[in-house]
Amino acid sequence: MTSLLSENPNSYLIISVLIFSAGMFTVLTRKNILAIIMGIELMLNASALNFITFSFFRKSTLYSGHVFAILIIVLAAAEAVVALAILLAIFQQRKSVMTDDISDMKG
Amino acid sequence: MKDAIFILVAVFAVGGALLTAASQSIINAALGLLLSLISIAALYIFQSADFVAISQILVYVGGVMVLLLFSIMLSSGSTDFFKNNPAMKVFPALLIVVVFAGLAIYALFSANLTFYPGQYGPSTREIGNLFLKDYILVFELVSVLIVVMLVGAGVMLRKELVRKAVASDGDSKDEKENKK
Amino acid sequence: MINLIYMFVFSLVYLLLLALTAGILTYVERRIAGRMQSRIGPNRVGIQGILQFIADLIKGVQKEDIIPADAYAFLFKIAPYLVFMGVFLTLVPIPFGAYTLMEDLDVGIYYVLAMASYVVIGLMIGGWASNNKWSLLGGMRSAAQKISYEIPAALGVFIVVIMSGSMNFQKIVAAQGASPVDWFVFRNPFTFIAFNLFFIASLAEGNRVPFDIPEAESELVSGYNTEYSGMRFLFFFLAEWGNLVVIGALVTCMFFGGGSFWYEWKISIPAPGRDPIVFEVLGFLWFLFKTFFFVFVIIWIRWTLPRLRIDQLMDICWKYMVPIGLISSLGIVIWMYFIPENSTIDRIVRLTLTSLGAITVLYFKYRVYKNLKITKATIYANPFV
Amino acid sequence: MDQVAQYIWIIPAAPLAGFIINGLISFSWGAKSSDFHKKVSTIVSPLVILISFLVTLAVFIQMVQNPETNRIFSQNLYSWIKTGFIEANVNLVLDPLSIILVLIITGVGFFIHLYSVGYMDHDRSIIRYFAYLNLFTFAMLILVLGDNILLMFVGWEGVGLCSYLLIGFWYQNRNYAIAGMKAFLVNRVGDFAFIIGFFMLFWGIYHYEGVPTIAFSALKDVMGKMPEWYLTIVTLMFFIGATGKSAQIPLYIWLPDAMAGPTPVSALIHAATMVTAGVYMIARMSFLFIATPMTLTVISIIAAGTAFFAATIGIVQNDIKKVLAYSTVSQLGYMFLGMGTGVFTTGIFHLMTHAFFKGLLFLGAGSVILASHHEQDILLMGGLRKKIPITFITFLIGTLAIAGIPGLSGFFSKDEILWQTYITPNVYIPQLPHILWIIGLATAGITSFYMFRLLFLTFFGEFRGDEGALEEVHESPFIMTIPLMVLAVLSIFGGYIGMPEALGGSNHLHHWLSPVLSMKEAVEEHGAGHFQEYLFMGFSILVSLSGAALAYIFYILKPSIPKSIGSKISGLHQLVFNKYYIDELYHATFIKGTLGLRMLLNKFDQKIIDAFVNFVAVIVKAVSRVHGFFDRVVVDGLVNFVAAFTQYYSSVMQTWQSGMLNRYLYYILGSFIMAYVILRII
Repeated sequence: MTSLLSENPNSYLIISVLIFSAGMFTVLTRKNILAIIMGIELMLNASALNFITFSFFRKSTLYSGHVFAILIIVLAAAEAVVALAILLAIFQQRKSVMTDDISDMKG
Repeated sequence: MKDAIFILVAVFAVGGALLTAASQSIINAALGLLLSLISIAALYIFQSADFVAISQILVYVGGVMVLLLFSIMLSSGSTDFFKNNPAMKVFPALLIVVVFAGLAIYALFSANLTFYPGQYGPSTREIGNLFLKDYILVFELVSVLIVVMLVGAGVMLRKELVRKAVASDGDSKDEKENKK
Repeated sequence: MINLIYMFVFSLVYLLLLALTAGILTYVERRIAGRMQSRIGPNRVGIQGILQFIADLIKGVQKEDIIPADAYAFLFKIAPYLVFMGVFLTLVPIPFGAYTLMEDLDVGIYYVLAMASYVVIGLMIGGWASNNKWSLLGGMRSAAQKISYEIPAALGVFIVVIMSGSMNFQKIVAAQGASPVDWFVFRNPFTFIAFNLFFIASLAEGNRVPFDIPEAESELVSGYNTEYSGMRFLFFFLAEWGNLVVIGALVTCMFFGGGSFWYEWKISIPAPGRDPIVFEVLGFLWFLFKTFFFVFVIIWIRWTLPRLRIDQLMDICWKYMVPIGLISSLGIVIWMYFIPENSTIDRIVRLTLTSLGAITVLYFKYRVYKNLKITKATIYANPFV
Repeated sequence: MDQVAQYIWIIPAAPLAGFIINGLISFSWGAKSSDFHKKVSTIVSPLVILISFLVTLAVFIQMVQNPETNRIFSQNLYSWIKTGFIEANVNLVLDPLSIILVLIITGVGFFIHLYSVGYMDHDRSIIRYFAYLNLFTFAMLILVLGDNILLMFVGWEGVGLCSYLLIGFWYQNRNYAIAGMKAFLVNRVGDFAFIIGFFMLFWGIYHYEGVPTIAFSALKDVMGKMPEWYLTIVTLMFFIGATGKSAQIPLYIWLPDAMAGPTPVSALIHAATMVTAGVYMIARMSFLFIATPMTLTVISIIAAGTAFFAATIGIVQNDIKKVLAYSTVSQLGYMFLGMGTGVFTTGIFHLMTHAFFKGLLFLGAGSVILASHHEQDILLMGGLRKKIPITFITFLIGTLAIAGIPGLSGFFSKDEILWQTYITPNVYIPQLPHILWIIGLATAGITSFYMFRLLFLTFFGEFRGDEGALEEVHESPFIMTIPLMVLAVLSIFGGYIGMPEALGGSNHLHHWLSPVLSMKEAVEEHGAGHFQEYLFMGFSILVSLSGAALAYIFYILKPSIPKSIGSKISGLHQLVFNKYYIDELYHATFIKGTLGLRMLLNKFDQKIIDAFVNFVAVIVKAVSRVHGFFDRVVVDGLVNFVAAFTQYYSSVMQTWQSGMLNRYLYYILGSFIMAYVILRII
């Protein structure tokens, strides 16, 4: 293993863990749906970073990791579009985007 | 030198994520996310994944972030910049997140993975080949998904539909009579 | 380390050159506008008013940097830089000559498309942070417009990428040739459509008339930059005119053969006698000529056409350009499958399209001369008054 | 790999294409479909099966030419599931075992499709029918061709679905729809065991053998470390799955009811192909079953029981299709008896010959039913042989074949099973082979008896139906009699490929299959001469002929005997006639049990809760008459009490279902962390 941080896979993986944790924290604590969506995006990105890292450091001729990262990006975009469309539809009806205000389904 | 840039980028990536997690203002959270996303793209470039990096910028910065900003602007009042992203109980979340991160890092170091030094090189052609050979089914399914997503988002925000939903909340009798 | 310093110096040079070019372009635009509206335009500062832009710059720097009281100061400050960064970053992979480029990216065109998104973010943030209804509307319109028109632009690019088999600019230029017959724009009907799609979409992405809805002065005061003043205001304009150069350069690279020099193809100088530096310079000049021709066309369009309404704008994008782009990207694949390069049909089509283009240009020139003769307004054809 | 292997995908793809075409026609036009649509459907459906058949035939010819070591053709279509735990590909395999099944499915299936064109001609849902039939063929082919258990299970469930759809094809009739549901539910019991079995197998492979593969072809080589007790449970689970699909005790009850479907369906699905899926599955996983003598013993016992039991019921049935249905159950018992000996070729051999003659008998029965205008009761038939000669002759051939008359296919396969049963020693119960042999022989006699009874009652004697009905009896159209004739020829000569050496044959089938099946060494070459074998053949011939003779005496010479015997032992007769009251038994235990529980709860509700409510109501009423104020206090108090109680109770649960996304995420993460800690760290 080289001494360079940028050529050590563990540094990328730790960055990924930290970003994932930050995303998780966002989702756990925020009331605003938009912030929750942002947290989800962070988590997705952290996982995509993992894919790329493993693809690069485990077997660099195998580009499947890239394919999965791209799939994550595309699906995240699709997810964001649908989520935001739902959000705007909710906002049009309820004038609020806080999760407290739309918890009608609770027991 | 390379490491210096790497550390800078890493700090931006994690710092952006932390800003997203901790900010009291939704727009600042969005900016943190933007910073984090761009830095992650830079991390991709460090790993010679230029196509993915550019895709990341194109889709996230050009698409998702713009949509997010749109939604922020459409949904929150534009005057209250600094307190429109309230948080709930922070302590249990912090606890669980720290435990999770600790476990993940523990798992990382206890897994005993063997790594090889990465090789640098262009990836676009290989990704294209993979998409059109091994992952063709996934590729087609994703395109179907995107079409469904487009149609779905369009339908969801149709004016009449929203109005109808609002109307049916109150009184559905009128509609039935109208139908007759 | 050396490499890094080299890159830094090089990009500084680029930055200065872009700023200078954009400044000169503001002057050029005003001169051309003057000619088109039967007036003279700036001619006081310097010879023929050539230093007008420096005067404007000084004035802009001197002015107070106003930040509105209810604005979100941080975002308000960074928005112009984001916009400028988005435009400047697109210059990285564009080859002004075989060696005159910052970085030969493997994903060149894709990169250019991606960088445009910074502009969108910048405009939106700027509009929102101003805390002004007009600015907000302008910013959102701009974002909607740019995102929408990115699709036809990307489809045009897609066709070029299919034709050349690469996203690298050097390879795209190399896939074309020096003579007009080899340019992508005249290769076949679909590439011609692609050129139109890309050019029109680029106009829209650059917020140029007839697509300048975001800043529409008459309805939104001035759109997203209403609240800006002084240097920050100038940055928006720097970005706008810098963008003209970028559009011109992109169109030249992708459809008009880039800097491939005519004589390389035409005159057979013996190989040892070829001086690479000479050819590099000639190619660079040839490239700049083409680029500025398109910049002129864009300015010309601006002062000729009226502005579109927002719904017409969206209709043009989604109802016409996107379907046309999709159909022609299907068509190009079929075309390439059935008609191999340099087959008889291919040559006939190329020649026909090239000659049609030439005839159009010549006829247009004839019309201009005729009109000038009839109106006896030859004074407006003279650049120096 | 041979050139021809790359066309294997066509075999399942063609019926799928047929299904899609028919399905689209049916879906788009349905009831409005015109003659043109019908014509398209009736041409396309048999055609696609014919395509499959021809491709299979091409592969078969190639396979025969290849040397023994090179007879496995496989085509990998798609990498389906790929985890560290299991790896499953959509991999189609044609080897000597599966090609026999595929030839039967496509060959017999083609003729049954052809027959259906005539049989279903006047049904208005014929397009839907063909869509289902093609889908069934597709699913069955996937079942047979699949190279791993998961893919096989896809086909397994697919045929179950089609069976359900086709049994309830005339869903307007409530009984038929219920029969379909019954088949589906009973199958579900078996399938559940099957699922448990293969999950256990996956786990076992992962745990003991440490390889992720589940492909049959690869499994054979990696097996070995799994302990026998574990394997026994797995194979028993698989066998329970097989009893569901292949109608063995105790899950056979759906098959007789499945006769509600159109007759060609009974021929194809409930006689020739689907019900033999269990036999095929055991043969496919022979390497597992051979390692578990306990399971084989269980299979033998249950199979012999089923064979005998169903045959006795068959004696007294009066519905032509029901007789054949019980006969099918009985013959399936035979096949499993063959499988239980551990010499799996015998079961496969009988499967093949049974497909021919039982398909023939069902189609013949369909022809009879159509000829006599949807009359199925054999007591109302008789003397039909002159009216429908082709049907009669072919039916006669089928009867002779199933009864085990020498020279026809059934004789060889049945005899082989009996012989192997007798000579294969059992490690647990030494006397078992002899007992099983006696049961098998008795079953053969009974089979012969009831089949000839059916034949005599249907075709001989006087017509017993309504006056004038005989005049309208007419021979079926050409398109229906051709399949009959083809299958009759196959029923006669199909047995010769497995003719034992004792009779001068060379048992091609055994040599053909033995490379792909792991099985006990057949005692074929045991050199003490064939005397014993001849003796046993003699026994079975004798028993078959005596069964036939008995039927002749009972139903031709002295038709009064059956009635007198029936009245003498009326108790037994009633018992058998009502199928040993098994359906009633199931009804009394499982269904009544459930219903009883419901009744109990209902009683509880009525007697105690309602009484309490009524009591409260009465009191309140009485009190309210006394004073309005008091009334309000009591009623409101009660209501408030209930509300408060509910509120208190729900407040406990409410904290869990808060409607807040964050909380839910807490649960997810908390459980994740706990699971990780438990699994990895502790």
